[in-house]
Amino acid sequence: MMTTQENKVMTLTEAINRYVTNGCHLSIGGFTLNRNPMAAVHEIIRQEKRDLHVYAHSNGQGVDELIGGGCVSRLEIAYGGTGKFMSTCIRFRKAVEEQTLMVEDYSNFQMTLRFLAGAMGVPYLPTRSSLGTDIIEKWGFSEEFRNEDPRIPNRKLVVADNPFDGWGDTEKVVLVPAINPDVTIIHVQTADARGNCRMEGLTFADVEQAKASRVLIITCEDLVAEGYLKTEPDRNQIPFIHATAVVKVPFGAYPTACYRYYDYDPVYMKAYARAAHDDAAYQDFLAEMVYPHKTHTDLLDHVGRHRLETILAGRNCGYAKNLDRR
Amino acid sequence: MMTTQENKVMTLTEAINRYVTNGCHLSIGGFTLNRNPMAAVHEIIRQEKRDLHVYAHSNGQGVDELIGGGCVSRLEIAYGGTGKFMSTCIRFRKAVEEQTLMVEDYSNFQMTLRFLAGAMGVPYLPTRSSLGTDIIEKWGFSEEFRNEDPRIPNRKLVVADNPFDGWGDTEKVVLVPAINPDVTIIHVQTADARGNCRMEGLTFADVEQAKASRVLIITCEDLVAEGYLKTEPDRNQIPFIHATAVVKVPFGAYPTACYRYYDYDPVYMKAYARAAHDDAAYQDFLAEMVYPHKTHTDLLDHVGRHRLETILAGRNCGYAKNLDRR
Amino acid sequence: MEYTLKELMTICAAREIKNGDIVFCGTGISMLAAMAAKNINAPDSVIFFETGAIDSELAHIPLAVADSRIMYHTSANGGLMDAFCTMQNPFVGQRVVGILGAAQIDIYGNLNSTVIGEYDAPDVRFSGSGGACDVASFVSRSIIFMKMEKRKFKKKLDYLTSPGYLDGPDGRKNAGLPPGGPDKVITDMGVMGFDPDTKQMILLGCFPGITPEQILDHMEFEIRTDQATEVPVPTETELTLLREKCDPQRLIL
Amino acid sequence: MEYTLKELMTICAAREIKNGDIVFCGTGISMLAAMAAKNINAPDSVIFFETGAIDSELAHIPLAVADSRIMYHTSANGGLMDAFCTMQNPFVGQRVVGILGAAQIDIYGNLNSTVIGEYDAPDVRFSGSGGACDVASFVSRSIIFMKMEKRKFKKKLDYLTSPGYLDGPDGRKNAGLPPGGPDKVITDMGVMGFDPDTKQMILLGCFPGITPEQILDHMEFEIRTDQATEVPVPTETELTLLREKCDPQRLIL
Repeated sequence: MMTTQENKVMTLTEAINRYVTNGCHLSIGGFTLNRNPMAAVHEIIRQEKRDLHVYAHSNGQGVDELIGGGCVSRLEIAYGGTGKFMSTCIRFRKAVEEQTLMVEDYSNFQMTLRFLAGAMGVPYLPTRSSLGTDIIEKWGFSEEFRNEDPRIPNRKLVVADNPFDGWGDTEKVVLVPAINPDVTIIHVQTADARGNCRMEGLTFADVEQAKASRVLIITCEDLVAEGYLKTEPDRNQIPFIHATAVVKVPFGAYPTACYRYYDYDPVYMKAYARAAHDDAAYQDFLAEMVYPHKTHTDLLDHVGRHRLETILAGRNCGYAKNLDRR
Repeated sequence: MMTTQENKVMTLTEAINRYVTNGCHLSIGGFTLNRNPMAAVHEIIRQEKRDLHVYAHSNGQGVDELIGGGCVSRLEIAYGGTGKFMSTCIRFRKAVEEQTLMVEDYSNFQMTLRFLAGAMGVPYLPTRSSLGTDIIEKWGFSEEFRNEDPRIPNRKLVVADNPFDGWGDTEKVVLVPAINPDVTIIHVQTADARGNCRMEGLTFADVEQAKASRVLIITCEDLVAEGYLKTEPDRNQIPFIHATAVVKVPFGAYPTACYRYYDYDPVYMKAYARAAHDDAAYQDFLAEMVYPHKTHTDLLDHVGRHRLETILAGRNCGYAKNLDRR
Repeated sequence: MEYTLKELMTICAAREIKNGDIVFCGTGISMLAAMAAKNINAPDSVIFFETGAIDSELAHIPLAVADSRIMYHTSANGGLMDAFCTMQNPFVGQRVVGILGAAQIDIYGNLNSTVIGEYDAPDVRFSGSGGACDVASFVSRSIIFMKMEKRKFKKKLDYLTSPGYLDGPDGRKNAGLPPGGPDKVITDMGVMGFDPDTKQMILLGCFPGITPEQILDHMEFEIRTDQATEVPVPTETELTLLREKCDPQRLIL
Repeated sequence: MEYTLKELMTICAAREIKNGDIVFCGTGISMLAAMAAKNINAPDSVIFFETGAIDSELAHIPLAVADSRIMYHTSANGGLMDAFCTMQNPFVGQRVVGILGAAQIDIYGNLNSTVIGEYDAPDVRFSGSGGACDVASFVSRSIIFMKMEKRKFKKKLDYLTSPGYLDGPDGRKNAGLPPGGPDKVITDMGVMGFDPDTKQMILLGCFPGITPEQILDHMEFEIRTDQATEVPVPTETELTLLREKCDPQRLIL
């Protein structure tokens, strides 16, 4: 069948410059220390984007670096941590305690449902999670603040009676409002130039985040020819109709992991956590690892081939079996 | 890691006999003329199950045969048809016109959302579909009937205001109540003895129907050894925790199609449609194609190897390229 | 070049599809119209099925929206949830064009595909909504195939399955529906549109040899005909591509 | 055989898991307890992560619930929606056991993992709920790991992140939550349960060498201790399997 190809490929510099604007509402893919779009995060920091409103479930490393880079003013979040390396994200914690960051708390399921609601075009979705808790009682954004900003729903959460009289043994539900970010950035294993995506391993909430967003930027390990992904469409999660920009960035999730490609880098993660505790040390970290590198390739050159080789994934198991993670 | 295997494998006769009881609430997988669990449908007809309450989106051939077999008393449905072979399902149409079947209409999205609500444990889900239409206005089951039966929600659909004051440019939504069938039967390409499932091609609403159900019966083309499906878990849609019974039934969707295994059988579909128009001819059809065959294998023997060979799928395209479908 | 009525209707619908449109296809002529658009005038339109397939290659013509032929060489194979969420999605949903058919239509483009007679005791039962009500509820515009008959172009529908403009210009808004609605009605005698102000059906074009009066004779309600022109006949290119690329086996044509 | 406190705590939690249980794992000791149960006493329990992996093989120990090590050799790899819908599912959700940790706990087993101090101006900020509030809301029972400290066993939580029994026997019902709630609290000094009538925490067992009084000294609120016995020490089999099968590199132990 006749088809012409819409090519959405551009450089990361261009994609971030064009679509991530100061004050915009942003979400990033991945979870804690896996498949965060870290090359894009670093580019956002280098381009000194400011005043971002970020929506996160448990996007650990990426969100903490965005906060550390001074890019984030408001954060709706379920969890700030990366597991063993940072049980609580450190720049996040500092920013909240120093009140330089407005934060509002949800649960992981609630944030996922909020992205799904945005993706499916409904104003809210119901759940039974958090009834009776302070997640419902305590709002990070006040009613006045909400009413002044048309881009935030007028209420955090609504507890509603079940109009089907106890159907499903349920008397009450919590309604969680939809999120439609201006921009979502995800990092995937494989994409084509139109923006068809294939992820391997867990998809986290990337699909919901991608489809909820006005603009979708995809960074990928492998950029494949038109038609390649169509030979096994059962394995593709995001069709191109949702995509805005496609950028090939090998190791684009580094220092977080990318299943079947590479593992997280414990050396980076530990150095990061050490630096993050101290403002001066953190500036040194940025000065070494982020600012001087024009592109992600430069950062990878700085890290060096030897360290990258230690994290290369076994093609069968999908991670680096012999990686020293102590 | 140590693991013992829970074996859920049984015969189709046993699975239907044990789990599909008279009066039970049933849903079947597939869509119009694809991947309907037809072997199970025929077994239900042979075992003369009666008074079933069936939930269907567009499960064409399977639902029409269940109705034709005299098994169904109540039907909640979005679409009764199989495409070119029956633009409206014929036994369904006759039963509704003769008022031997109670029917209540929804849209395909609404039925899908109802199964999803059941699977995710919420009493309802919202959509904007059907506002202003008779799908909301006209109920197939009266209020009295609903109030007498605790297994049916007290209302068909509820139109509700958006409590987030116009969030998502939405003033009103339609709430669709959850479905939790007693039994769901699906036919998949591959399963293991614990009930892990892999479907190929479109999944329709099988995943939602499976997870919404108290009992899940899986019929499969290939029953594979424990571990086989775990080597490529990205391709599995239903983990075993939802499964009750697993039955190996090659050609188990016949005469409907099963992607990458076989196509629909136009000879059967046309003969069926011809017979379905006339009560006597339909009894002849049942007497030839359903009742005399103790098992699905007997039916396949009756159809004959030659006809089955005409519908065998090309392994690349997934259907029978040269099938005469005129 | 000679052509059949079905070919003319298919090509009339195909001409309404633009590059970038995501085309929701039903079975039969609706699917053929989408295939024709992609092969003739809108190669960058995207064929899309409620069953969960998007951008199907359609090397062979499917006979139902669940036909395995729609699963081959797609951008992604999903399920009903994926498909309907795409239609209701605030960004891509606006690019979806629905192609629908029905048993009855009224002056506001509302459709009946459920029953003739009382809902509880129908004279005739049809297939029901399927995804038609959903697509008519969500998407920015739809194209409707209808056969011209008095009992089909009705003053009042026996059952309103799929929303058009409901009862007029504010009908959808009052009911809570998103904007959008029917755009064209392609019949076996001509093509109708909808007045942008009243949202009532108007005659836009007659097929060669057909007069507006003949069309009105086949309708229970009256529509404006003063903008009607003659529908251009299919070109040789259109017909050749339709016959050779879309339905060489004549399964639908 | 000698053992560390962490080993004892891990084994105490593992003993609570039965065949057929679907075990929701967090990071660290909670994951290790699930692995220990599967290797020691409940081979037919199912390890399950909020990130969407079910029945992971865990050939190597993961350091986070999104670690690629949980994606290998699972029954199905999905995403967060799949995982949380499984927990809220009316049938399989009842088989899920949550293993949780927190910064603070109260007498009804409610948990705080969000802030110390005011929510708007906290003294200490923690990671937040993650999936903990969800699992505590949905599942039939949960096991909680806590360090015994007065500032952790609080009369009143600074922030109620994850529901236990809320304010008593009818707390969950009144709030609209499904039945269920915390089952055990595993600390570094002993094990608590909850009184079936009052839903208040009670002491069930002290670790060897620890007295109920010592435990009460580490709590801001008082609990009943009359049912407390001594917790059986880990057996050689338990310890060997834990060390050799679950965490040979001592990444968590």
